[in-house]
Amino acid sequence: MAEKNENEGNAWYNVLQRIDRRIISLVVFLLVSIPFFVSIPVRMEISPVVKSLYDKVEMIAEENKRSGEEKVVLLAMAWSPSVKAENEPQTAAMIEHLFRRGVKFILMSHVLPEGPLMAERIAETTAKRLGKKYGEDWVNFGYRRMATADFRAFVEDIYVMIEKDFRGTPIRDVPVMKNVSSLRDVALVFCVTGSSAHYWWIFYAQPVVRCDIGVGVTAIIGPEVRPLIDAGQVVGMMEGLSGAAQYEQLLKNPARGTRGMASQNLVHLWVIVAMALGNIGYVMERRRRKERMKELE
Amino acid sequence: MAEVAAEKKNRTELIVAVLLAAAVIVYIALDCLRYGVKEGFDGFWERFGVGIGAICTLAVYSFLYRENPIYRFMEHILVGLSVGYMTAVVWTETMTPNWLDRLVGADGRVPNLLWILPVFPGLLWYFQLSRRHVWLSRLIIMFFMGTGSGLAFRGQFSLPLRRAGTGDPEFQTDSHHLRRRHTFHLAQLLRSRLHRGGAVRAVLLLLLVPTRAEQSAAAVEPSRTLLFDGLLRHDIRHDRAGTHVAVHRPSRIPLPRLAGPGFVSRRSGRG
Amino acid sequence: MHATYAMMILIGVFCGPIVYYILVARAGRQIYIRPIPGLSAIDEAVGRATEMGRPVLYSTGLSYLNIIGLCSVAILSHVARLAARYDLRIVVPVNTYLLYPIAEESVREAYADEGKLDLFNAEDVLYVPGQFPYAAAVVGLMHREKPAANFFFGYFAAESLILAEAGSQVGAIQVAGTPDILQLPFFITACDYTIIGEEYYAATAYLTREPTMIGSLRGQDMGKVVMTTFVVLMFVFAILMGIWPGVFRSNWIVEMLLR
Amino acid sequence: MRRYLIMVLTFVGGLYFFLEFVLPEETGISDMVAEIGKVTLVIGGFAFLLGVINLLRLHTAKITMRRPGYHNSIALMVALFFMVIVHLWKYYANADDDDSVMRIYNLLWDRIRVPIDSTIFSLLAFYIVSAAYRSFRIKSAEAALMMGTAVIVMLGQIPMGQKVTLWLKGYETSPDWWWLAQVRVDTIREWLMQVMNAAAQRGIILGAAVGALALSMRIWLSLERGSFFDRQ
Repeated sequence: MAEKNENEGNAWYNVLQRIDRRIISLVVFLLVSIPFFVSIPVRMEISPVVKSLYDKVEMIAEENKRSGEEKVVLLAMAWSPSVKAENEPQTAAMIEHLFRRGVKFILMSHVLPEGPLMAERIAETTAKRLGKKYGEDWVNFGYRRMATADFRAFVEDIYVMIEKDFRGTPIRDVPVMKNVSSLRDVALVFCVTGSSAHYWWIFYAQPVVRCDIGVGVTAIIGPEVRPLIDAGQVVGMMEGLSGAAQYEQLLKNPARGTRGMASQNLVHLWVIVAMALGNIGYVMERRRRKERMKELE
Repeated sequence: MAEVAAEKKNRTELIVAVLLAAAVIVYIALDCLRYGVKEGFDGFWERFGVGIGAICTLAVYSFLYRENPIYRFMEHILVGLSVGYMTAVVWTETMTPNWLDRLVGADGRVPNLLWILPVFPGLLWYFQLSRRHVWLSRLIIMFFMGTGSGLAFRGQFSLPLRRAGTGDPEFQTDSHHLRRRHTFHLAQLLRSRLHRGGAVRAVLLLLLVPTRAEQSAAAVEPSRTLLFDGLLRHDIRHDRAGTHVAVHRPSRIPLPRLAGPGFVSRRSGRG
Repeated sequence: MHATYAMMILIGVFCGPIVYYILVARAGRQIYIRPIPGLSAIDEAVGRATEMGRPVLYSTGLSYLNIIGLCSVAILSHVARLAARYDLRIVVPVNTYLLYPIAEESVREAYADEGKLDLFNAEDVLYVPGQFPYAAAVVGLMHREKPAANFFFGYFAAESLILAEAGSQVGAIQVAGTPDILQLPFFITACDYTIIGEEYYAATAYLTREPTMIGSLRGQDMGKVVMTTFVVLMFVFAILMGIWPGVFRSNWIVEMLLR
Repeated sequence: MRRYLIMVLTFVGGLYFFLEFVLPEETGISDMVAEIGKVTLVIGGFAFLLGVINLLRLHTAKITMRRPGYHNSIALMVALFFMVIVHLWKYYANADDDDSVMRIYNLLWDRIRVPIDSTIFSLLAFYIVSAAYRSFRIKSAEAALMMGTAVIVMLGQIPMGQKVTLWLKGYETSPDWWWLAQVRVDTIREWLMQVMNAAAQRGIILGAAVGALALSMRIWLSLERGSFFDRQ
């Protein structure tokens, strides 16, 4: 339209506004790949929502130690391979924290089949490093499809819906499930999702069993969870890759999240620089046009 | 002159593309052979899979340069796989368990021939393909629009406006810094329950200048400054003597405080 | 899930004004609607497509048979009617198997209404399941067909920016509309016009200017006015509770409301 | 007459679900909700071949008439039938992991479909940068406000951005400049997201919910006008 033919000229401010999108994409490609070769240190400010999630898990560990009873955490893995980039570091950070503090946890999903399998791989690698055993420190229910009615039954009593864990051993004699029968015995439900699977837990589980809900979401869902944090339904949140990196920083264990943050760091800066270039060209051109207008009068 | 330049440009692009493709294929072939020799067929199949994945990824990234035949070919394969997958999944996940298994009585159930009835309205869909009897397909289409809108009508009350429906006055989350007993009063009805996050916040914010004021938690003073932190944090609690005790607590998430000199220094305990 | 008393009241609060204003509008009272630039841009976009003689692309996104999909089909029938009037081809990629027959029926009726049923080509309404295969197919379509006007109405997820950006690279006028909040920033950045929140549901009323539908718009707004005054009341009440906590002896109103 | 029949059908379609929602539990209307839900699902499920038939018609026409690019259509048809056959074979033979059919299925799914899906998802990163560059121009006050907020939110999210205002943290204890410590890029971002953004969203959610309510009522009661709805 009108804009297009105006910046046809070859003055520097016109060129600034017409950088070819392929060059922009090439720069993005380079900036994302640099951190794979050069490790860039990442120090982040911890956002309050991540801190309150961290404090919640610390508090569960303290209470377990003090009262001796083994409160369990339930990790709802409602994420698929396409959102692995953001949700996998979040799951890894939470599993690392739970293993370190000796809090037992349950992996499961009623929305996506891939979630528990991928989480199982993370749990096994971390368990090998920290000397934890399947069955004693964590159990994996695998994927169990549940409609609304089934999910409500599951909230009331786990054994109604799930008899065997993903390896086929009946879950009654798994040590983790010693004194866990329903969601009332779960201290925290940590739902990792790329869509809005956390609403299952907030609409159907929380009003019934009053469990605390932590959320690990992709950055795009973050703003939608904030009103829930404000209303007290969600205890804390890891928002996208930066949430995972901040959590890793709290754990002092830089892993996938921190490495990803380095690339995100550079690309964000490049977006700001690109926008600045475009606007410098635009403002200069408008000023030049005004000057030319004045000369004509 | 322009055509010649364009012609030359296309030729160079073609050469570069062919060279790149050849390099990728040669590398993958060698990789497969190496693993094939080392670990037999399994190793070969594994690397072959990885190679195919790499080719698909590069084909899609080639679209960033420009729309080209390789991308078009890969796009058609992707659409074919996706349509095939969805058709098979609808048959195995929706139709077989809900209809066919009940009709033929799979795994021990008694065959229930009543389930043949849904077939007739189901076949109405396919009149859409015929020229003359198209109006028959309109019947089933309008029935489903009625179902869709009926469900949507009640859906608006369950999803966005659900909270008022639960009407659970005594909701207490025992998280460590959220000791909040919601003894019920009108402001709370709307604060976090009316719909996701509470309509009152939207309006309160529109009406109020969103300045923030933070009062110390310990002091229980009947008179309170009226600046709100974008929403009301009142929590009326009936204590045993039946008198109302107004406690204005700070929000449990230490958001930035833009006012209240006294508060900043006393951030005890909460990170 | 059953309605409690509070919900029944909410049904009354919202549906009462809608029905009342539909009757008032039918009785002939003129009701004013503020201009929505995005929706009036639809005519301009289809007009531009006629000048350039290029087809029009209407994407319903990942909408299923919920209210978002139904509204998208309602708007599609208007856009298809415009396209039929100017003898244009309209390409409609649909993502779900239940919305596909409804979309095809809607386009067929639009062409039949304009008396151009022979122009209607059933193969222009495509069925492409899967989120990203849908994005890849529509982007490939844009580069091959080079549509002059793109319309994105319905439920979109992560692929909204891929579609909108590919459309702007092809140089088409783009009008997008979705009630969902998450994809609004992408559409606002990449498209020329964007329809937000309730404007999406008011589109059919705005385009047809039918009295009953405009009446329902006024009814909606009355529902919101009632809600807002109710909330302002709460706000004043809360201030009173703040200053003088004992101002209300008990909460019998509320206990009754939420039993 | 047909028009009246269609109106009744539309109304009946949604009636059961509305009554089940409004009438209290005691009336026992909701015992059948699961059953009726399944029947509706099945009747709807029958429509799953419509789209496929149209796609097959389109591509067979392209192949038979040798239109340019018909080799792509062949590839599409082969992929489609191959995937259907492998999936049904896997389902009916309920193959376990080391079967040959699972090997092919994993190749089609894990090696072709999933990589392409995540690659297309990653195209977003390139498109976001080029869209931001192309469209963020300070043409008006709102555009400037939007860009300013975008820059603050982005800076507040990344470590390098936070460093820009981290030096302000030192002022926290100074008596008269205490507020300066709060005005940092990440705290403003946090406040923008937690208070402003969340409230704006609720305004839209409420509006959209009421709008959806009105439209669903219009469609359900067949009050909707427009070519598609008031056909004979």
